[in-house]
Amino acid sequence: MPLVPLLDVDNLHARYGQARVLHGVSLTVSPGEVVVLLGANGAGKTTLLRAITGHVERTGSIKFAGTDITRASPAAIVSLGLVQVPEGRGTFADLTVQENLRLGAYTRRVTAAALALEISEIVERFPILGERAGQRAGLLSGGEQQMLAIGRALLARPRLLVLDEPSLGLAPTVTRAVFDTLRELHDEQGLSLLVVEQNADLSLGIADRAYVLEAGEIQVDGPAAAIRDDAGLRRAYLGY
Amino acid sequence: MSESRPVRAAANAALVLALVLVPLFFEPFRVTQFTQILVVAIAVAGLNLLTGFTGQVSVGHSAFFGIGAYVTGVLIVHAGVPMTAAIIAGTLSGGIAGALFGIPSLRIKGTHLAIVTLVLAASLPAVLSTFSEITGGTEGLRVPRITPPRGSFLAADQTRYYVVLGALLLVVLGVFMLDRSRTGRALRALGDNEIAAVTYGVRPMRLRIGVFAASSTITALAGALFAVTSGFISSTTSYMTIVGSIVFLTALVIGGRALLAGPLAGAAIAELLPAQISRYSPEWANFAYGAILIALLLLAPGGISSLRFRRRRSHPAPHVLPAPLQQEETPHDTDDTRDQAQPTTRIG
Amino acid sequence: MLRVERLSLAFRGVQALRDVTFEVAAGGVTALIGPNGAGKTTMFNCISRILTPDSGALSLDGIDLIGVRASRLPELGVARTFQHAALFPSLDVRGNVRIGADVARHASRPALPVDETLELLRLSADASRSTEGLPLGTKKRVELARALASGPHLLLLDEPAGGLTHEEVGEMRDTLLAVKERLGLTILLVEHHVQMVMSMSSHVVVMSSGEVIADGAPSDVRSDPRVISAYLGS
Amino acid sequence: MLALQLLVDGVGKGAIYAALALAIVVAHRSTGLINFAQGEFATLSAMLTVALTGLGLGVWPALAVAAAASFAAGALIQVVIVRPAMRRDLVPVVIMIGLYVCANAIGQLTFGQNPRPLEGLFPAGGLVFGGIRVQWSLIGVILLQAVVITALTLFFVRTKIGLGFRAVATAPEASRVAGIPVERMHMIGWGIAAALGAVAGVSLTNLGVYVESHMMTTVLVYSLAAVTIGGFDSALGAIVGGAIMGVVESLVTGLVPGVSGDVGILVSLTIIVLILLSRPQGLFGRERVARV
Repeated sequence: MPLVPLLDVDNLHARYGQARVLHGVSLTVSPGEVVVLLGANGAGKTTLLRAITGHVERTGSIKFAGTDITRASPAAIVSLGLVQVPEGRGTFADLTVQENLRLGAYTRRVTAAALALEISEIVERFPILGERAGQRAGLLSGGEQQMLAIGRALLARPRLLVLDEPSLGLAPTVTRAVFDTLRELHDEQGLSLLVVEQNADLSLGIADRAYVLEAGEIQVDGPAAAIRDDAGLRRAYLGY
Repeated sequence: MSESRPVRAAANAALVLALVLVPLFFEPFRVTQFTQILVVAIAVAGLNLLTGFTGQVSVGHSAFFGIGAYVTGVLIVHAGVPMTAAIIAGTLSGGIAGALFGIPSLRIKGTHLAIVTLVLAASLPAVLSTFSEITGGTEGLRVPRITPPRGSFLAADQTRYYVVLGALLLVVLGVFMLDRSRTGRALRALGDNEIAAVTYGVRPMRLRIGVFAASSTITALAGALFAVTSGFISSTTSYMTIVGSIVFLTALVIGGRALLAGPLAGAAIAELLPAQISRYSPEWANFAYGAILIALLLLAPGGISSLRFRRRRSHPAPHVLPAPLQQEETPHDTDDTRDQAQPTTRIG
Repeated sequence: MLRVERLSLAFRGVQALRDVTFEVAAGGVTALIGPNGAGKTTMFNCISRILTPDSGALSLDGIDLIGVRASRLPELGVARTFQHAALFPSLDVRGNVRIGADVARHASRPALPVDETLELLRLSADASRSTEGLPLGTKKRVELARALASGPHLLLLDEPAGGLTHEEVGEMRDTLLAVKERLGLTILLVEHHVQMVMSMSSHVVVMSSGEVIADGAPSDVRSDPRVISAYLGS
Repeated sequence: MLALQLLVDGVGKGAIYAALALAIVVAHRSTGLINFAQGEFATLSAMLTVALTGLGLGVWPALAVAAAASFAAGALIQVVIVRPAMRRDLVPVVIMIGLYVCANAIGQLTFGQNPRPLEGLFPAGGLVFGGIRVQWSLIGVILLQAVVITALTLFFVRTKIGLGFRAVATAPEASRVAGIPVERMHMIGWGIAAALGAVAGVSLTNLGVYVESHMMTTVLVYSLAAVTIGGFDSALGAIVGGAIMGVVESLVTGLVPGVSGDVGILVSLTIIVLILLSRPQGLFGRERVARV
């Protein structure tokens, strides 16, 4: 494991108004690593991602690529290359697929021509987005919207891609395709990934390491394979 | 809410006593001014019934006030109806108008309800000037005022004061009893979380129409009393225009939750402060209302929370609405306030 | 007691429920499980009449529920909780429970008195506290007390263990089983915590992508390959 | 013949209602709030234009300066007053009412009570088509609105900021996640709305209305009706709704005996209530889960 992690979260606390949700969470993601975050509903997984990407009141320390981002704005965090694909995909339903992709590069200074070239590269990876370029994103199927959300995130030039339940509401075959895409991105471009996922086996299958969150605290952490093979642990924390 | 129940009861009794004694120690000009404050306090208590219980905001209560005032005034002046009967008719007219607006308010909420009530408030002066033969339009209508009963030792201004005070105390008592009743509980539940309330048997339709009607009835009563205590109403009287709604809202925000002291304190400040300012120029008074309202809402969140202008839920309400694939991200983490540290299991 | 037959519902083209059929037996604990997005909460909202299905039948002790308004359900003896403990913040703990009791009085059905309900759920000390700022575990108990005060026959619980710690989940299960015995309730619950489900239910219905994929005793469901695949994706 | 003349006049009025309605829609799309003070902001802009022409500026440059100043003022008000209030449920609604009264009072305090005319933007005179008179100013007002609407459309569709604005209007949370500066978009939206209001206010003076503190009161009511007809988020709806309200007002007050101009407000009230009851998203708006 390299000495300097890409993402270094230390003793993170987060709250929504009066309600404290995270109680001192620490986790790291190294360059090129795939990390999965598991836990039951309500354990604080989404809040953890939102705290890292600057959307929740937070205290503690978050460093990304050596920069302290604990107090940075969401826009500044995105432009550093820490990019989130939110739960429920967060596509812009009323805008076209093409416009959604253009919005991916919003935080970057890039000429129209260069952006068009980058979009065509994304479309090469996800051909369906090319076919639907002029359609409203709200009309895409769940799987297509997930591809669009990933494509849009890639246009922000991420160094770490953070995904919140990419399988939510998708049929098993579509879920598999999404995870295949993620694995490709990791293998081909060395992209680091931090994934929150219900589907423990599938996500543990692509991950190097895993954390298990319960009631706002990290309960377990270790290599993905070890967690996958520990039946007692799975029964206790993952419910299966 | 830290003081105990007996302390609060004693404070309220002292307040009532003070209110009863006031006209005996002040000159008629002041007593008349205090009477006007009590009138506004009744109107505010009416608005508080709607806003306090259901969390809805009406910008149209000036219109219900105006309906109460004009029905009373016109019946007395043009139809020779006895004053008491005219006041009752005026009050009920406002209530009926309120019930009619209660029906759309079943489906029209929040900002949309504000639009409807705003336009209602803007309509009243227009209607009044259209029917100026009866209403006097901007010229106004002189209404006979309440006079002391024969053989009474009270002066005219004192009589008027006590009539209005009696009405205010009755209204506050009614609201107090409602607050402690099953209906009051159901109303609060409905204002907090409609879906959960319905799940526990609360029927929104009846309650919403009812509370809207009750609220506007009380405010119309204030209007009726305004007509027979001030003796003059016109389409430019500020209470009949949108400024009236602002005065009521400002007083509501100032006064907060307390049932008697709230409307009184709110009405007193909302009346007296701009009155001081308007000695220099009447436009400054209007500016002051708006500015005070904005400043209060921005700077004093504590005072507002007591008003049930609640903070928007910092984590979204339960998503039981049809949204299998929600567009907006809704974290389904919930809150808990535990702090005990547990050892982390490390593997590998 | 409760029969769900061929229930279907679509939102904007997404088929949230497809021909869902199952039964809840009187006196038992039936669990509805499945991955996120499987349609469990949607199913719940259909039963509690917040949503109306496109087609299918829903009956409680032979009474057709489709024609019944949500506000009438408590009179029929159905009470529910919500995923996030939907309490009424402008009422204190006792006030919340009294809302439930108000319904019971209306239905002239025997129910636990408010004070006894508070005691049963260890809430007496918190009775006059505001519900805002209570720990989640307590909020969930208040919500359960509110439901019990309405004197239900059928209790619908939406993720009673969600967001709780390990120990709290165990407590919640024990509390539920105790009140079920004491009051003779039938329980239908949606839950993610498989361990809790397996240890307390008599009957498990598994949903995935809007369909029922397994239905039976906990031990049978647990070894069903389709269930394992839906949960683990392998 | 009378009906046709009323129709033509109605379209002119409708263009004003559409302009103010569009301002309300732009502010609503950016922050989800109905700015009840939008009409009063427009009045202040018109007053500023009068003051600037009084300093010897031509009426067109005065309008340009007033629109720019209005943009700045609208943006400033969003930042200072509206933004801090946005996080609470009903507070913004009451604040909008407070703004309404304040803006009206400021108008009276600075401009005084006496109505003053503004120099026309367009030449006097007009055309007569078979008995129907069409003033140049009426045609000019309609053309001006058309130019403004076209420019606005190009801004929203073609520019990066316009795209960001639409993204924020569709999904503010997702916009934050994508790194779009949501607060800045809110500010720009309120600025644009105030500038549109300036154009609406000055246009109204070209239809023979004098500048005074109540000039926009009824216009606001008709524009709110227009917005309700068209849907609170639909720019096209605002334009069509404005035209409908202009024609309806003109025909009702012109053809129904005994009905004066003010009762048109009651017609608006009825229309607003009926539409909110039957189709709250308006004729052009898309249904969405409540956001208010």
